[in-house]
Amino acid sequence: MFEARLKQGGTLKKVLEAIKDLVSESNWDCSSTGISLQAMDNSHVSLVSLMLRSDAFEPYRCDRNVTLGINMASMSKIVKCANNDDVITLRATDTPDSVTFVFESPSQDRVSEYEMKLMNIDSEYLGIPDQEHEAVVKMPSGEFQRICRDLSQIGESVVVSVAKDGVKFSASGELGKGNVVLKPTVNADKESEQVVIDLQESVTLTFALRYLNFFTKATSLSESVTISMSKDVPLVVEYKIGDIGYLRYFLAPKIEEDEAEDTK
Amino acid sequence: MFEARLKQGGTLKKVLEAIKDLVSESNWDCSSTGISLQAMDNSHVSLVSLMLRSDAFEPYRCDRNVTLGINMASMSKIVKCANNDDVITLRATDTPDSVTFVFESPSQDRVSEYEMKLMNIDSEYLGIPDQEHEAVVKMPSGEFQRICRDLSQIGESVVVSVAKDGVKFSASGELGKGNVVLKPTVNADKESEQVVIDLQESVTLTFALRYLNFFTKATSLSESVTISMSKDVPLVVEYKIGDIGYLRYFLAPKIEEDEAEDTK
Amino acid sequence: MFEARLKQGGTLKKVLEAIKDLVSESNWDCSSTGISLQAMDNSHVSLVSLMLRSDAFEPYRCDRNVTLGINMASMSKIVKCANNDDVITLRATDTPDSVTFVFESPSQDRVSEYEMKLMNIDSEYLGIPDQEHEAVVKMPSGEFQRICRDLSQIGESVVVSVAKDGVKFSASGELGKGNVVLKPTVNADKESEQVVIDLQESVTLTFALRYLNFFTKATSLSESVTISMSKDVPLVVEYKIGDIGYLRYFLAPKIEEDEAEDTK
Amino acid sequence: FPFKKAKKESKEETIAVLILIQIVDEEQQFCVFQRPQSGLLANMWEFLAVPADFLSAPLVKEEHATKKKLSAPKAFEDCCRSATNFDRLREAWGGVLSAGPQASQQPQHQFLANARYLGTTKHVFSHLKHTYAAYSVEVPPNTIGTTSTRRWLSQTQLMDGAAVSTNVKKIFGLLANATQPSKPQDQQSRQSPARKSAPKTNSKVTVGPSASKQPSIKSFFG
Amino acid sequence: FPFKKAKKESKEETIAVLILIQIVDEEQQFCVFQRPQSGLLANMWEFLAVPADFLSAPLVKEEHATKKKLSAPKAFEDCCRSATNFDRLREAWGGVLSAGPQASQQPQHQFLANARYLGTTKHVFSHLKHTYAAYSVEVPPNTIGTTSTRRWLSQTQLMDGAAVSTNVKKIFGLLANATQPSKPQDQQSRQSPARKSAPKTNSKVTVGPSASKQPSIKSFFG
Amino acid sequence: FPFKKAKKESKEETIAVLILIQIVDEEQQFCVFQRPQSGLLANMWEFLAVPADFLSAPLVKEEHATKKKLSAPKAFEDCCRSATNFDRLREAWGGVLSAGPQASQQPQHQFLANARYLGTTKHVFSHLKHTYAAYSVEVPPNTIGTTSTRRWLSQTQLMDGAAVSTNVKKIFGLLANATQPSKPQDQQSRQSPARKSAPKTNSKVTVGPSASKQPSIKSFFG
Repeated sequence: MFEARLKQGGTLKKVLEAIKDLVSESNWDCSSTGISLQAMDNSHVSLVSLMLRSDAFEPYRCDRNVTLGINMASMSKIVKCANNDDVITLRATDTPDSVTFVFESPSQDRVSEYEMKLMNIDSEYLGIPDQEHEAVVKMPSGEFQRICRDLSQIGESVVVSVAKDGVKFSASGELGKGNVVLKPTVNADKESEQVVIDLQESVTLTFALRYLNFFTKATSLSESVTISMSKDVPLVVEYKIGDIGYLRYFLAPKIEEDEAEDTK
Repeated sequence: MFEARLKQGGTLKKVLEAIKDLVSESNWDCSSTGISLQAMDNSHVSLVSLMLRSDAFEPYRCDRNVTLGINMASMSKIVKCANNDDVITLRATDTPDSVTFVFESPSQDRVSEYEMKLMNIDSEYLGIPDQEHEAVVKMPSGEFQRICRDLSQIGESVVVSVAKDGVKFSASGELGKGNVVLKPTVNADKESEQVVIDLQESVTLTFALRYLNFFTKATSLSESVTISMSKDVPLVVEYKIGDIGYLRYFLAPKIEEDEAEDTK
Repeated sequence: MFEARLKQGGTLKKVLEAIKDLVSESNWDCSSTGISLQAMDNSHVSLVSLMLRSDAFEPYRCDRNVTLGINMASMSKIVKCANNDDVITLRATDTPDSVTFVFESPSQDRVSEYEMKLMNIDSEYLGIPDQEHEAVVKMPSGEFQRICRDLSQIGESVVVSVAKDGVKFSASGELGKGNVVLKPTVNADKESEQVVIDLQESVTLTFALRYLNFFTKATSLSESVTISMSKDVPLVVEYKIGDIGYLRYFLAPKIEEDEAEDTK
Repeated sequence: FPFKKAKKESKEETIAVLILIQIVDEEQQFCVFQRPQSGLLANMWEFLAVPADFLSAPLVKEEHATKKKLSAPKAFEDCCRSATNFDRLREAWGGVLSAGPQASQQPQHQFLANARYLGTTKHVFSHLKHTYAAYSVEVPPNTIGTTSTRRWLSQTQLMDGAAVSTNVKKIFGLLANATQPSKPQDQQSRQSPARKSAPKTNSKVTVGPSASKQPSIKSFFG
Repeated sequence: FPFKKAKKESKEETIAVLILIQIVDEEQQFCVFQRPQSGLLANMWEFLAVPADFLSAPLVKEEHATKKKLSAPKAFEDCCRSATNFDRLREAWGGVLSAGPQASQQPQHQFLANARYLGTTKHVFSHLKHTYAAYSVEVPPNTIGTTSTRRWLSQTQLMDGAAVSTNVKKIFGLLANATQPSKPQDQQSRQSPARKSAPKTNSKVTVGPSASKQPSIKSFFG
Repeated sequence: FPFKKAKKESKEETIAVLILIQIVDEEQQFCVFQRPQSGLLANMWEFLAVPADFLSAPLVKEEHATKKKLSAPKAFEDCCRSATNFDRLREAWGGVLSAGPQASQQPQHQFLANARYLGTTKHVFSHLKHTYAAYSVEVPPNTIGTTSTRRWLSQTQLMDGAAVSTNVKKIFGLLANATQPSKPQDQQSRQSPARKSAPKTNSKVTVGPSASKQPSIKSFFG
């Protein structure tokens, strides 16, 4: 028997919004530590990793490890039927063919129950090494979303350069070129408005804006985002989910083709 | 001469929004008792019935009964040109070829006048028996709209089951199944937030969500909606228009095909 | 060297929104008096004229007259990357191949820089005579936008009749006809809500609503709009940009074809 | 108001409409044809339609006499059901089906013999009034193919389609009504052997998803 | 800024454009052709267009000499009106109209003889500058049919169409200007007998709804 | 919950998919075909696909035995690479390319000899599980034309297209991975002379804009 009751049902709605356009189907792994998910996007270029710790739920019961193979579009449709302030309960048997979602209004006057069929999904589980990064930038999540969206007007890729005194995002394309520079904040009123740069070595890497724009659909989950970069290693974009978990995106930097091409 | 002046012009705008997607053209019957309309949707599956009593208007003058054959899309276009707080006057001759709409701003600084051509519409007038229903549910109109919209994600039909202790809406489809249960409220702050069940006999009926979703376009007309059901009889969904009239929708329940089909 | 720094960057964003759908490319002429632009729409039916005086900018530096040939869609894309409260600086060399836009956040923590390639645009510069008009109507810009939009539901052209006691906008089409009458306000709380008619002679002219609807995209620039008309002369629709400049649109009245047509 | 009286001018035309039905994977599909790129309802999709003013002569006369709202008179119904007129209509419909380079593979169109009369509906355009005499017939699957101006739509596609005009939906309502189980002559046709070419009997038409049926509101009221 | 100088690179091409006009139900329609699926303005619709750099030789030379903004010089205008060039253009246009399996029924395209010169307009793409020499001609209705890459659009469809590029609208502006009543040679053509195949006279073109006419702002200013 | 066990019912099918690639203006284009108007993924666009259950016999057996998540077994990979099966697939693909009135101009389709195996992916529909064995081949430009149900799309059009189903994007991911520079057999093919018809070597495929390359996340993790 698996059962997990989440007081802030709105969080699950936001998680679905943040994943569903990138990943069409995925396995949700439920164990005693919590609910986790790892999935590549359809083109196998990026990876999303979700963790919702068991103590986020009250109660949380997981008699045996269970894998829920879920079509994200279907789950998104169902979760949209919950109000933001509903309590959401997930429930499944130990060898489930379906998962049940229960939405309760705060006043208990309205109870909805949805049962969704599960799928057998053949997914690869990638081992993600725990890694120190050369440059870690914490910034307001809305600012990051805005920069990615703005630079998409200019080009397909963004070059991110992190130095002590600031982080620079640049793009170029047919109509010209553009860049945005953020300086570390000395004193901001709220922690969430701070730009903090933690640097061991300056890095300059290029990323596909197409994928970053998918990642920033998680903006509503957290007021700040942490971007971790090292040379020749995938970028990590992390949104904390309160103190109950996280949503992380991984994207490999683009490689400049300065290798010799066979001449025509 | 027909003339009717409606202080809350916004009401007429909402009525048009609530009808125009369901009915493409209809006869508006004006008599000394008020303005009424009865029309089937294009597929003859549902029926809408509007009543605006003469005392809603000040002044109201109707020398002879007049029938205004109106294209709903055209009238909707014109009525959209009124501001919500405009006073709306309808005017027509005794044998009209057109109807005139006058919109006056509250300060009288702005007066608009639109003249719309009429049509000859050949419509059937159905006799609707005055009927006691086995189950009558009053609930917030927004809640009903939400339920119909949510369950449309799951399936094409909704099964409505009314019992003493609650009303249950269920649907099922390719991705699974879902249901929403509303319990009667013991004490709600506002009358409009109450769920009240008036039951002579439990009923379970199936309806096409496609039509219910058309009906809920009237949600802005009233904070609560009354749903009346009896076995083998059309559902009535009623929105009161203040104390000046009503908008009622009728929809026949779907019939389960358990009759023997000729084997193939 | 050309450099112009505009404190209210939002103004430039609004200007672009007001022009870009009407004009696809245009020359921005920068001189010691300020920045001006004159362009016909693609069908050469209407004309837009923009003036931003040099004292709107701080600092403003223009060593030599410079013409910036700009693709409006590209500039609009770039200017959308500025926040409404950003300070915007335009910069170009004396013989520019590109123009640079710098956006600074009020706190200076975020600086964006966009460089846009310029074009060689072969445009005709029309001489606009300075003219007294027979009828000048000042009205709330939102009201004018609303009237143009509403009457577009009715027909393709609007007949504007200005008399002492009011201005009347009329249209007619397939579904009927409509008109809106505005009377001069005796006392309005705010100046921006006033309707003021300044009349030397009554005029009645016909204009294509298609173009007027393009003009009203400037509504956000100013709370009131001034409409100047004389017989057989183009209409002028003027939006003041604070006290730093203006945006004017010109549209020739439609000519009734009462000249004899060759009979068929 | 010196406004021209619009009502009196409207031209009246009678159109004979044929709903072609094929059953694929137990789902009904309905054949629609695209109208020309210009003119009335340009580019919209409609059922197979041919002008048939010869049906409406008595109708139009009566209408002008009474100057009141019309309900299809008995004489018109008789016209629509008459064997002679049926022959003329079949010829006209067959002509449309055989036209163009994308002619049906079965030029005789024998299935047309089974067309059955559904009833009448009207639609009023700004200056034009159409009276539709509607007929339906079941076609063996894949007899009539798809072309750039001819498609098979499901009921949902037909009723929700943006490019399907209101009058088509009205006409479709006649089919829905004609196939209510309450109608005795239809009940009869259900017991008759299917797929046999006896005129008027092999329609086996059900509207809606196969699990349940949506009755018309008219079977309850009026 | 080590930024490449974009302005000097742009290639220049001259295109001869023909606006085909037919009048159906008293409304003018204009023939547009769909561009290829890839490349410049992929899939967009445009008037009949053929490369015609032979028209522009003097233009390009002058332009390079002065390195300033160009206005179409007199010599270019003459080029566009010359009888020899007209012949070359007619041949090129006729080639396009006859191409493909969907050739027009009238392969001689005699109506091309009546094409009339409208004027010149330019359009600057990112690395390309087009000079358009525009011509128009009225075609008897239904002479040129519709194909998957050829359509007839009304003025509204043309000016509001999302798939019609800006340069097409510019070219259309030339037609609008050329048909202003103020132009004397057009006035003359209005008195000449319509539908006769005399060169340059039977255009009878009016732009806009038939009740009123929209003058260009250029007829007032400048 | 008396709910039917959906998981066990799903039918399994193996589909052999061929990604046809042509390079036009230095940009890669991929050929997609439109599915039928009804049924699974109606009207969606997909790569050239033929049923090939003969490839999957060992796969299906193993799957049923373990009742666990599958990873394509070695035996299946061998099946996909076997010369005999390659011949059967080429014949099936060639059949599709030659079908219909819009057959390719080159009916032998000799380029099919160069098809190369990319790998395997799966997609689970509600009651159906597809295993795709994916292959790719470069086609000389303009060998295979565009028809109403056949198009060439750029990578962007393919990945962003609303009418391209998810499984197509998955299959495309295999191509992206197969062309990573890290794979030694691909590196080799880059040194071989291009455009020569040696089997398996002339693919010269790069994915993404020509200036930079997007590696898969799989080349870093796992």
